[in-house]
Amino acid sequence: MVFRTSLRAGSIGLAVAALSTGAALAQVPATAAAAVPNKGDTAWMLVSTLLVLFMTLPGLALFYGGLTRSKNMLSVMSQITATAAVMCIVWVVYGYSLAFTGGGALTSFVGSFSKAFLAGVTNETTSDTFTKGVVIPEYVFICFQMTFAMITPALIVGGFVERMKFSALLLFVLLWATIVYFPMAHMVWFSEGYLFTLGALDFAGGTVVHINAGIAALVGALVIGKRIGYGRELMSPHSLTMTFIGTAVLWVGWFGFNAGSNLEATGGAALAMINTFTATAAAALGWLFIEWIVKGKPSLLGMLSGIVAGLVAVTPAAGLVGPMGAIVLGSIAGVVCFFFCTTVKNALGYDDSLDVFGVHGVGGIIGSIGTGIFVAPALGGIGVADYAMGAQVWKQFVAVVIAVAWSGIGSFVLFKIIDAVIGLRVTSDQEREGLDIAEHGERAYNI
Amino acid sequence: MVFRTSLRAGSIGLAVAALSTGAALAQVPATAAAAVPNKGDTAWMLVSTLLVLFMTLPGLALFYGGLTRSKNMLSVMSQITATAAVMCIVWVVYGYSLAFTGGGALTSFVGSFSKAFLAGVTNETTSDTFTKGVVIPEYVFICFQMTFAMITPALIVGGFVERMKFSALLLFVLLWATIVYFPMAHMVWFSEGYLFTLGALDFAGGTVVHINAGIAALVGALVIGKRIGYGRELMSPHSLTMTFIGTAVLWVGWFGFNAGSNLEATGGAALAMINTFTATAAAALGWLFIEWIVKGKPSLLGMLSGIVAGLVAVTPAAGLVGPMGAIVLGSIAGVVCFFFCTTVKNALGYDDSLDVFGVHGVGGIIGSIGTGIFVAPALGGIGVADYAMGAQVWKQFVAVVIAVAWSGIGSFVLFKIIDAVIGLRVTSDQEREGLDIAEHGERAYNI
Amino acid sequence: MVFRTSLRAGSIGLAVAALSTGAALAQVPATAAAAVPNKGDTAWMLVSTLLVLFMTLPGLALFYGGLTRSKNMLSVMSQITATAAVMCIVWVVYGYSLAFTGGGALTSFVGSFSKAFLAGVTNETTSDTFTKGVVIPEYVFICFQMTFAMITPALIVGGFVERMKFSALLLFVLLWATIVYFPMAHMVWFSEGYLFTLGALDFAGGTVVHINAGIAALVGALVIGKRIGYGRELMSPHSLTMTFIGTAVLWVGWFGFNAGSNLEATGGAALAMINTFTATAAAALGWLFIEWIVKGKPSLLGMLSGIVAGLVAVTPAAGLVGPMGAIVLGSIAGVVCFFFCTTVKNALGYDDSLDVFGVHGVGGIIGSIGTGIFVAPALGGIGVADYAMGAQVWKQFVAVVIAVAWSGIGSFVLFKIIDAVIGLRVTSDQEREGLDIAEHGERAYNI
Amino acid sequence: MKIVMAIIKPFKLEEVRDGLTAVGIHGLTVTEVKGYGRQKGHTEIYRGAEYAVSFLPKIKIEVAVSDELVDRVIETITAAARTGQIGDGKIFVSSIEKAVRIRTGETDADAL
Amino acid sequence: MKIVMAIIKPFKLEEVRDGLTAVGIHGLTVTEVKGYGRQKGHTEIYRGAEYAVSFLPKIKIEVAVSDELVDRVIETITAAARTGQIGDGKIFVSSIEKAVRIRTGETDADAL
Amino acid sequence: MKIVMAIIKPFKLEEVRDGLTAVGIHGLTVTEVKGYGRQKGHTEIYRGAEYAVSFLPKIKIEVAVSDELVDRVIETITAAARTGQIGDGKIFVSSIEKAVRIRTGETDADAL
Ligand SMILES: Nc1ncnc2c1ncn2[C@@H]1O[C@H](COP(=O)(O)OP(=O)(O)O)[C@@H](O)[C@H]1O
Ligand SMILES: Nc1ncnc2c1ncn2[C@@H]1O[C@H](COP(=O)(O)OP(=O)(O)O)[C@@H](O)[C@H]1O
Ligand SMILES: Nc1ncnc2c1ncn2[C@@H]1O[C@H](COP(=O)(O)OP(=O)(O)O)[C@@H](O)[C@H]1O
Repeated sequence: MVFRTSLRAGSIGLAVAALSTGAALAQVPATAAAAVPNKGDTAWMLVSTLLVLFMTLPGLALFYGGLTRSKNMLSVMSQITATAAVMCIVWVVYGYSLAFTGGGALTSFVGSFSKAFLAGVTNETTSDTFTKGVVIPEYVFICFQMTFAMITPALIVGGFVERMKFSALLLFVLLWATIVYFPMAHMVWFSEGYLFTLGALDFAGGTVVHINAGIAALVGALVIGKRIGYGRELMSPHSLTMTFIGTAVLWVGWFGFNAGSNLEATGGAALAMINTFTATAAAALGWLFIEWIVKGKPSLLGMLSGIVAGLVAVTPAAGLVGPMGAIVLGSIAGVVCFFFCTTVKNALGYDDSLDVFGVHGVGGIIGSIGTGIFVAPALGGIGVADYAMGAQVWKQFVAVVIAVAWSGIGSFVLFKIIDAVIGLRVTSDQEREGLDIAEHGERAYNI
Repeated sequence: MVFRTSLRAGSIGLAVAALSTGAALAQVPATAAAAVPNKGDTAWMLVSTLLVLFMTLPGLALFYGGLTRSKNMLSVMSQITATAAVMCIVWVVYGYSLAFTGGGALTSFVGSFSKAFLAGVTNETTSDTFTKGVVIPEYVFICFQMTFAMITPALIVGGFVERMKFSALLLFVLLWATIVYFPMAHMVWFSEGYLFTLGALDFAGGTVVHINAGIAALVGALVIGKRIGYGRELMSPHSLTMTFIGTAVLWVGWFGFNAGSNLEATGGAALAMINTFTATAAAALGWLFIEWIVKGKPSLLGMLSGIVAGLVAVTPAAGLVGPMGAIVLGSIAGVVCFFFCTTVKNALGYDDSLDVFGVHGVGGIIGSIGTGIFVAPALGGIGVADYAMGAQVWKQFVAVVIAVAWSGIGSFVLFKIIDAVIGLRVTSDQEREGLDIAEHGERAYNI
Repeated sequence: MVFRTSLRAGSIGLAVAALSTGAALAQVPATAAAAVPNKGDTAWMLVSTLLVLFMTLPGLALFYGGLTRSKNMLSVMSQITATAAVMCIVWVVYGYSLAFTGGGALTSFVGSFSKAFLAGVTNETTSDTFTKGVVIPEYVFICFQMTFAMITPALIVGGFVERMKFSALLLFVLLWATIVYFPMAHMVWFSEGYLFTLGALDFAGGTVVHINAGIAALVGALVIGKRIGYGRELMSPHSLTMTFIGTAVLWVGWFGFNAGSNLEATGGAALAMINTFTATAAAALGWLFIEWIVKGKPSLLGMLSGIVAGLVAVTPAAGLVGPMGAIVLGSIAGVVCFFFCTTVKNALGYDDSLDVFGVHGVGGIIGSIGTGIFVAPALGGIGVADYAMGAQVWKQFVAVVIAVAWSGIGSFVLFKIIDAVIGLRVTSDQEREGLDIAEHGERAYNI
Repeated sequence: MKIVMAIIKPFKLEEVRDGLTAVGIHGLTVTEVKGYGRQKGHTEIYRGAEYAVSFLPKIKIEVAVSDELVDRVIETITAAARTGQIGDGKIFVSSIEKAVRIRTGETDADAL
Repeated sequence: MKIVMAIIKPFKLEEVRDGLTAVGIHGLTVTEVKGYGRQKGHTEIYRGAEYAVSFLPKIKIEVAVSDELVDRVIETITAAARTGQIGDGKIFVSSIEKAVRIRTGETDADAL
Repeated sequence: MKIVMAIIKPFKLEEVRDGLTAVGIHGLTVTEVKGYGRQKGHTEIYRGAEYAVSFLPKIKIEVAVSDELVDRVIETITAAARTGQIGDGKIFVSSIEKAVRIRTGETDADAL
């Protein structure tokens, strides 16, 4: 029970869970006295796992694909499906081990290969939750975390759709997971990880998933360059219907992400759930009304973008703030991301095609910092031991900076290497024709 | 435990739950002896909540949107998304409080603001279920009921798609929830509410949700008037594929609605589940075969309409009747709604565009009355204390009449006021162009 | 507790569950001492049931429909919806009884009508799970198995889309369920059934569902004949977007199928879950890479086909093999099914239009045989009592042969009879026009 | 023989068809097109990217008629398709030298 | 030069294209259109609202040819597109005065 | 008056439209078509069934102009639509005898 001792426990009135970041403790196979999983917890975690898979397939693929031109729809679906499949295999081969085992001298940053190929895991082994003595089957924890590892690299795809080579993407995903994602997950969620020990709050993965992916997408968009015709040609979304379906699926699935990160079927999961409702609705309305005021029309894409921004922002905060704090946090995310995607991006002129940075990166940063604020009991949050707003916000800030730096540098190096070795981008003829035919020899629609 | 005493308990052989209408008791925070939620119940209620959200987004939006012309698809998705977001916020701000707290002198009709902004609710507070001593986290009950409050006004949209102003809709939703929905929910589901004390049976919300919304939609269709070209121009559904997806999602999600209303993961939930299968399948086949006979062809839209009609009809009956009773109830709903939507509506000539009244209103009334009949143990139902068919059907009838009157009058007044203040309808040029471009500046498809 | 004695129990180290095929024991209402269902198990089984429904509607319908030409999209959705509705009713009327009661002298092959109309089933009756003393509500077991009965005949539809008469299909479904499916389910899953007593392993229905349906589809394709223009005209899928959505839904839903077949929310369900991840991802990548090598391009449809092939192959193996064994099994299925669908089928020249045989039949056989191999503890499987690879593979082989023969002969006879009586196929004019207009008087899209 | 090609507003199609039927026209062919002209399009905004959409949905009708019917046809279309607002569309007439009914091989006037 | 415009049943496109290739036609342009004519449409019923759909899907082929090829082209299309049932479609021939190949600027016969 | 019909590559539409506007053309009509010609299509493979897709997406522009503008229009389109690669498309010119603006009833040159 080594890891347990690292928990700053004893704060009874305040939720212990809140202290630890994300799914941190859950990696420890229960020993001694063999705690038995509660079937209600197991049922909830089985479901939560599926919900996160559902976010990726079909959720994210439709959300992204609908925003592209129809000649690239199929390539988006292909890239996301293949990314998910690769990550699934990599996760059980060595990803889980790198993220959720002790790493000896390097343990602040990465784990070891001791559980490679899931060595030692059986039907009977368990993982700890945030509550002393409560465990869940280790396989279910592995599956739940697997779905996080599947969706994160898939998020990055949105930064450079309609022009990146399929083969280059697969290579990038493999390397990025290894160099950037697994270490980052270890740092934040494993009890010996640097950010875990720092005490930064991240309930469900704001840094590991959203800031991480948002930055990688931005770097990718910059390295790969703009789409041909960007800013001159009509690049309207080919199907907002698909984007709508994708968004709805993302929202539904996100409850697995956020409320599932509680690891137990308790009132704490229900708190994460209600916040994932209220922050999201507030962000949708925030974007809707600000756009209505500024641009003159309330748009569906605005609301959908607001929904995603709200979901991203509430991710680190889900089980830690109160429903009213979540409303404020969500509204801020909706409005700020709106200005970012419409004004800042246009001013800077890069082609982060589906606003992965503008929504996931910016929303993730807002959420991360905001969690440090709205966790305050005075603001309806559940509080953490020895809470002081300034100190907590500082820790949150450090976590953000590390995530930005780690992902930014790692991604940049990888993109450059891959570009040199096999090339990142299709030819301009292929880009004109559309990646569906050029790369996959198929079309999404033959109507 | 004030509310408990209002239960006509003591009927051991017969299910106590059946006596109470819907989720009635669940609003009471457990006091004394602090019952602890069972994690299996909590897991099931977390899931049920998501299922009802899934019904609204994307389910209902696709079901409705597919039936409109493509130039209005995006407006339907926008109206339903915005309605859901608004209701989510309103619910936590004062809706839950108005519906599920005692209202003093007015308590037969509406609650108070004592839980506005969810005052006093925490991770630890709980709500009662129908079983003495069994509780669930209050947050999960709030979330579950929130999703009901989100979908009900969204259902109304179908009565006047393709012509109502977005701003007028938002205003209507806000006022209708306040004046019609919250009081109605209080009357039916809160133990001091008028219909609750009357003893009318409504397992999962036939009156509060379906009759309520069906009548409001009919009133809306009448006040707003027909679509330009109605009855003369081709207004065929732009995508029955979307309507199919929406219907399938509605069916899957409806199990959260119906079996979730059991509030516990027990055989009672399983009974509600099997009835939600059999009634629905029977209604689908009922509509299919009657249409095949009368019109000469078996249509998909017929089956899909039958599915929704069956789901509506079984809603008040779900945990109270037997699977065979549900088959009969479903078949009746399928056939009657078919005649209503095809013959009666055409004869009367109003433009309830997506048959909200014909399916939800009529189906809801059939289900409500039918529940009074098929709950009879002699007909395979689980029975209620002191059951006498005539008396029970009379109570059901009273509940229907009150729902029709409350919603009918309230909706009429609201529509008239809004029409006078900001106008309900877009201009005819906008209607011709389609609401997607005219109101939202976007198109659903750019293929 | 008659059936229990038929279990070869006593093998403590090795999972008893593994010994029995599928959901075998679950049909026994618990008697004496009245075991009470665990709410976590009940919650999980309620969810699993919904997941399997979700596979059928909309999953399978979209997967299949997207692969047809748009003029037949609506007919595919109609055929699958109607099949599901018919099976739902038939199941509660007599299907459950035929499958899950003792059949006296015929009990090796089929049950009796003793539970027709669900006689004797109530809120309180329970079904056994694989763990002694653990039960679930009988209604939930009936619902779970109902969804299997709904999807299996729907799978067959893919063999002869775009040309079969709707009326003939309904008749076929009714008869096939009665003559082929219910007896097969009884043989494999009921403790007195022939294959159950033989000791063939089938965790979640490889024989009953996939081989059974795959063979019926092949026979149907042969009897009904090729589509007009097959091999000469362009018959490209009208929407791989729909096929993608369908596949994603199938994957998500399949966890209900596979992990739900564990009947409890335990580590065993989690094992079935992780295998349903890894085998599927491996099969997707297997098909992807082999196609990339052989045909020169990595296709989305290839990955999607691989996903389904992997899901099929892991179905009998889900709770019995280890995650690494599942990867191997999945890769094999991906590669073999690829060769089957692209080379063997073309060589033989029949028009199994959506490759039901090539994916479900062939994948099911691979999975069934593979289960006998990878269950070996030496290969990471959980083992069964007295395991010897040769003997086990032989039992698996016998099960496959029986499934092939039973379904092949039964289906052939039924198709021939129906053809003689009402005709299986639409006229060639109707086929040219498309079944949507010709048979249903509707079109899927009016854009 | 002439072929009359008319570009009209989409919602006027039924009226034009009915008008032509009334003057004895038995057949015509319709195409969905996009028109660019004096009628202004609209602006679509997708996450801050503004697109001026200058092509508007129109319907093109092509109808082959014998010479003596041309004026009636033009009048009929003009009357049925007019709303009086910009964008009502155009009619263009040109000659055709031969017409054939595929089913029967009939030619020219008999083919219409 | 002439431009031959043929309205045919959609499933006949491949046969017509093959026929034209056989007589040495290297290029053509195809449009999806809706035809109204003697061939009756069908009725669609959506929840009790019946729609008589009188426009049927057709394919329009446009092929520019030199004058001497016109008759061969007409024969070829007629032969390939005929089913003998109402709705087989029409062929209309008109003159073109100039043809240009955009890539090279070649004109008239060289441009085809 | 003439009607100029040009078949071009889809992504050249904006450039052609801009070019025509520059020479004073106020209106045109656009249709999505499929072209068959020297430019080779691609192969699509769906689960082992290979389809040679020989029809490629093209855009057809129809613009009615007065006689004196025809050459300018041809030059403009040629310049704007040319990439120099096979498949750039064709321009065909034919006469129209009459043009009518539906809104006003104006005819011929005034109608354009
Ligand atoms: N010179 C032209 N050649 C071909 N089509 C034209 C031409 N001018 C206009 N059109 C077509 O006519 C439609 C209507 O023209 P527009 O200038 O908008 O209004 P109006 O018909 O009232 O003059 C356009 O959308 C376009 O399709
Ligand atoms: N006068 C016409 N002008 C233009 N197109 C026509 C005309 N008459 C018929 N067509 C086209 O030809 C198609 C076939 O015509 P129809 O009268 O149905 O049968 P048939 O070709 O056998 O006489 C119609 O669907 C329409 O597209
Ligand atoms: N004879 C023709 N009649 C009508 N359209 C033609 C003809 N020849 C070519 N086209 C059209 O022009 C397009 C380009 O022709 P193609 O032979 O591919 O290249 P290029 O224009 O460079 O000669 C074709 O896709 C087709 O749409």
